[in-house]
Amino acid sequence: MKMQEYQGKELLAKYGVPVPKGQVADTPEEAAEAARALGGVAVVKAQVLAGGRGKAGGVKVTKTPEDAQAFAASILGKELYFEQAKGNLQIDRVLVEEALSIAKEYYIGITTDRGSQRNVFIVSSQGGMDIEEVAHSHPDAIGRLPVDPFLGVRDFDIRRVAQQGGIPAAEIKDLAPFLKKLYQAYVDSDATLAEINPLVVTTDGKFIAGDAKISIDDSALYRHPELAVYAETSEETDEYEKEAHRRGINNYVHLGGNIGIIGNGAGLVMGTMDEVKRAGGEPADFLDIGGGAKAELVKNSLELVLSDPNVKGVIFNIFGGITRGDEVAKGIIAGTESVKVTVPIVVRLAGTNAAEGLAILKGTDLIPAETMQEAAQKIVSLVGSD
Amino acid sequence: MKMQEYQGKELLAKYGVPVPKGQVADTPEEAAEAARALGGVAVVKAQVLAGGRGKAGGVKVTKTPEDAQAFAASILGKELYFEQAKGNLQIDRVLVEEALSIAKEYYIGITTDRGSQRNVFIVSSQGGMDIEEVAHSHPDAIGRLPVDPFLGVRDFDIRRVAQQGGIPAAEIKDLAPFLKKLYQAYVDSDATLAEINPLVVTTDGKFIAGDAKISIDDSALYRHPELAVYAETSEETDEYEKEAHRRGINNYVHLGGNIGIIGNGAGLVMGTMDEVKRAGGEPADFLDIGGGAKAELVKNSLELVLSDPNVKGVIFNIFGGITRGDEVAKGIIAGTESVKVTVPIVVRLAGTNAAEGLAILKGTDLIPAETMQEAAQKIVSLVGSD
Amino acid sequence: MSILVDENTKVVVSGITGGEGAFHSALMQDYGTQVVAGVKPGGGGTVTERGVPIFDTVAEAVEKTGANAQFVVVGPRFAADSIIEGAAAGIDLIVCITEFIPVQEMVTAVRFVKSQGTTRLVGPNCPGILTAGKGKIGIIPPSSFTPGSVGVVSRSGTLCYEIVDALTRAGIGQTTAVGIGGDPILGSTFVDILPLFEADPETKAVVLVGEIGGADEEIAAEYIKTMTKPVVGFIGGRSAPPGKRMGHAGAIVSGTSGSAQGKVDALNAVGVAVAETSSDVPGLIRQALARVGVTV
Amino acid sequence: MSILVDENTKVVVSGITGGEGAFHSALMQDYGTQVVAGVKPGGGGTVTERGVPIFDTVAEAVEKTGANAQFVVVGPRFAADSIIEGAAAGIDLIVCITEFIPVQEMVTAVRFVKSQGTTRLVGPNCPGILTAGKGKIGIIPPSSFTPGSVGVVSRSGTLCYEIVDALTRAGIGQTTAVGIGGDPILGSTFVDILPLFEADPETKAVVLVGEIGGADEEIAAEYIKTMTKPVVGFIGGRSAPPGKRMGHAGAIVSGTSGSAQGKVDALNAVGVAVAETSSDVPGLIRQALARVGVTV
Repeated sequence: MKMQEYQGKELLAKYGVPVPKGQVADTPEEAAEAARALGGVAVVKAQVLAGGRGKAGGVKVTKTPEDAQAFAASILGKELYFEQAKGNLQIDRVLVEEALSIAKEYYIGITTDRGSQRNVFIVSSQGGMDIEEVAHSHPDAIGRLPVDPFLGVRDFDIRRVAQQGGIPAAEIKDLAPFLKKLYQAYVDSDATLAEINPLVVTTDGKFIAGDAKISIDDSALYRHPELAVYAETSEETDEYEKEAHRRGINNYVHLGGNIGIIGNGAGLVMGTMDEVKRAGGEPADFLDIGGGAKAELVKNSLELVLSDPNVKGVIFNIFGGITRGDEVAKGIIAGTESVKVTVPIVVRLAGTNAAEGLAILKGTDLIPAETMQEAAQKIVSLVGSD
Repeated sequence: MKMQEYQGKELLAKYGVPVPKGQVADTPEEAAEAARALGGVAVVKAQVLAGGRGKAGGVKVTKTPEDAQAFAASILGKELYFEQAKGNLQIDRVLVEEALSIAKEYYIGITTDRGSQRNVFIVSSQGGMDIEEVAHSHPDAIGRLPVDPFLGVRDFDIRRVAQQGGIPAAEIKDLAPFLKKLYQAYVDSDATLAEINPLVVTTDGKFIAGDAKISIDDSALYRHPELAVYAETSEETDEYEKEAHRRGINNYVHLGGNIGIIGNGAGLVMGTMDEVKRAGGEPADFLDIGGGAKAELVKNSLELVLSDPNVKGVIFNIFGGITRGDEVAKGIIAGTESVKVTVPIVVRLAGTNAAEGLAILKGTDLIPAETMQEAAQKIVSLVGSD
Repeated sequence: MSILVDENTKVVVSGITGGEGAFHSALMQDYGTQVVAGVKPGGGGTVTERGVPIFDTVAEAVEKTGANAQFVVVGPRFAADSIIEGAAAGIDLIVCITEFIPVQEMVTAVRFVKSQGTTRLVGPNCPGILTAGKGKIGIIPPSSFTPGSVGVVSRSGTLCYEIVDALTRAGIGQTTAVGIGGDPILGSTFVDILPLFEADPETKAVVLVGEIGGADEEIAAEYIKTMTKPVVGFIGGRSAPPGKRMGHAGAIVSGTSGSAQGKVDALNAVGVAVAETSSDVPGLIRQALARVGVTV
Repeated sequence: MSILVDENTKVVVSGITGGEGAFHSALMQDYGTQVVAGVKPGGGGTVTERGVPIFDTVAEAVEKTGANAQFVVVGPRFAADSIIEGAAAGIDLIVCITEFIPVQEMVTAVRFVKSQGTTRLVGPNCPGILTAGKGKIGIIPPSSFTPGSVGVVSRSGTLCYEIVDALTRAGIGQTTAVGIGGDPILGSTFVDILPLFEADPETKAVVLVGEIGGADEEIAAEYIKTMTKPVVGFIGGRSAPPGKRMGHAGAIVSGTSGSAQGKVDALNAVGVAVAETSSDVPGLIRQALARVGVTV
């Protein structure tokens, strides 16, 4: 779950990570009031999950409460185009913050890294810009610190990563508590990403989180009810993906072709896409029902895929391990009963309880296939290649 | 640093470990008031570090506040004889506690174990008695759980140790939080021992610490200022040991012979004792000045040893590694100047800066020796064997 | 021979009384696997419907039954602790199929397992291990397997089944299939499993089934350079458009790193033929085996 | 040969700018030890009076100088962290002389060092290691040493010096002396050091210097049973009255366990002659060596 900037900063503040003074506003009037509370000058920032808010016209430094109000009015309730998301996003909320007196901008990130199997800090003195660009242009200005979960962040770690990241030794005494608190916030909140870019060093030498991009592990949300309330926020710009989100289908990607693809397991669904493409078809979507899916989810998935008018045929490819063929078959039947099906549906069922599933599907209009390849070829021949 | 029962219970309560209601009293009147606050019936317990308070007559269940007052009056300010300490200890304070309705008594201990290099829980259903006796008589009723410092106490650990210790599976849900909180209290307080004997299971199924015997690591007291205030309490019954405590000499044991022994390092001092005994002498004390001792401590040590009228001669045995011979020599000179020395002092100086030390001692009445054996033989021949 | 699991493997099942636990333990037994114990806190002293004794802790199960492998099939809130319990009890092989374990818990659990030195974890969020004709731990459906000489190691569970199915249909049998799982933090990756196949005399060739995202295939390629046995690759998601998430947290395409093409290139560079679709795998394996003088 | 420290050992000193750190680093250099680096947070880029380069971290010192051993001589509040830093930087041998390190910190540090697998810690609260004529890490005074064939391992620092002194006076030289320290939580105990002497071709016999308290000598006796080289023992505190604390946290006599007599009995039972006083050690060593055909 991605958190918006103001949510991330609320979280960080709880752990003592310094963030700018400020408050969120849902209306232009609230924005004016917030700016007034800050003494007039403020930064007004659109709150959306997509990056590139500056380029999208979503951030402005305002000199007076009236300025703040006017800018908020110009974006609240409106849609802005975000290059990174390749689409429009509506702005429902702004963050009104004190304007910091910036001496330097650093970059601090933590993410959980597959390779080292640890939480890894990325530290750089080159903040305020795209860290991937920094990694290319100034590889020497990037410090990398895998944190041993049994030890936490140690002072010697911080000295080392600061040196690698080009942060002066004299600033370690300020950097150390910042990193330790950020790490605690990260681990305690079950984050999977926390990016502070920029970490602002103010002209009076304070370290303050200028921005906060935090993602929380969905699997751990159950133990963070205070964060789970944020989970409503969605960054999808595609209407089918928004609908999938609403239906609780987590692994759906809209692709725009004409053959709907539903399967169990990301690898198998991708493999099915490959076979459909090779057979001359064009996948309309990627939809992974996951492991151990129940009939209700299968039904929902079929309804979603069929709601796309481009879809001229559907392929179900199920090779059950923990997923049981009979559950899937029941779901397919339920789906075909709840919506009017006008396109061919090819079903390939193998693995756990496949025989039971095939028995359930017997006598329906569903077209059986024995292998993935056969299923792909059948649906493409029925739909016709693009 | 050993803590008295009421101090240990205060500490445990901070970590949420259940302890009986109660309060300490310095006077009989306070004891009466405390008993009244508990509703009349109370347990009045003498607060001393020595074990065996029951046998010493220091614990009584009182039915009325007047009873509590009378019992407190009978022991406060008085000395009781403690078999375990082999001496009298004055009672300055009592703990007045609610009388628990006891269904069962268990034993829970944690200590830091040399062998496993971990903090180890000892758990037994046979509480309320000497655990070493239980270990002999019911070895099957003792559970042992070394805690991995990187993992803390895990539920599977608790299931296992409860089973080994003879605690019914149905009680694990109550035992688990007790052990986890006790462990947290232990680790966070830098304890080296925490014994809850008995852990009372009340007739309504609650787990409550009936007693608390907690020792804190002296090396970590610097970060526990709230505990360091307890450090004044001393359990010494020997007057020389009390004096050593007052002088900040931590490694002194009064032995009662006629040859005072001062050295650096416990092993070397014990080795010197062995040589003195073999030469026919009887050690008056064990005094280890430790590593890197400064002149002031050496002077203090000499004064302490000479204050014992039984001491007819003193042997200094120093083999310096981190201890420097010149520092020791300065301390010896200072000691012989501050008190009138009427007995022979043999000094053996070797190791780091020994030459510098010997130069300082040149021309004094101190008797040099080249080896430990020679030093022992010299002092015994001067003093005469017992 | 074969790797990790065979007829001598003695499995303790953590979660044997749960719905999935009971169902899949029975399937494991049906496939000939020795399921010697189950663990359920508070359930010690009872037995399952199929007569498997239940203990309160893994440590006790190990002591009483000599279990050397653990199948973790408990819920996501308990799975990391169950893995740690198995490693602390000295289990040699832990297979955890549980999905949605909090990542931070897995960071701790994997760190602990590795610090134990003697325990190997496969998973979590993996289908497990199946040795054709000898036994299985996990949820891999055995119907497609036939004993033979090809090892399979796969990030994707269902693609693993698919490829085994394709091999068997083509008349090519398998030694062992290992599903390593798709989570960001895994007990075993390709480079942990490939050396076992390299050392196994029965295995003559290996199919490596990767997918987009991460760098595991690129790292595996480095190791494959040193292998004597032929490896055939397949990368799921070759047709996935860059920039779109396709399920698994790991399957994120960003720039070159993690892309299907990058992985194919890395594998090709060390002499690994990579199949276009899973149905091409058997043909490539047959060619690879022929080159080392094995006919299947 | 010899064990742990020799002329090729490259030492980084954590705390080289402190009073004891500077003094004893200089003594180590005077004895021929390669002190290649010092560590002082914030001091990176400078050099000591004796020209040793200073770095901000152990990791950097290792990278830049190839240091493979670390001498920890920082204050008790920083020592456990310094040990962990050394182990995390991949140091092979850490010697920590610091006294009064909080026990709980040592529980963590030793757990970490052991989980690293490749690092050996000697100490804390120990005098260190001296290989006669080749080098030393720590505070052992070298004047009594003379090269020879006897290894010494001791819980007590000063008794170790004493016994080396007695050996040298008797004309018996040493290979290496290791002071393992007297704290309750130690990086190395007798059974960690004895196998090194057993494997060292130069060492012909070993003196084990124990003391009352704990069970380290009893555990060592179990190992000595398997050794081919003769071992002579000495237990400090034979004349200590039971029930009295004699310094070191470890030296607590309680019942039979931890008593001098228990230790003497355990050692005697595996054929180890135990000296009554330290001055008897050289004679027993000479006899022990004679039995294996070595004359000194």
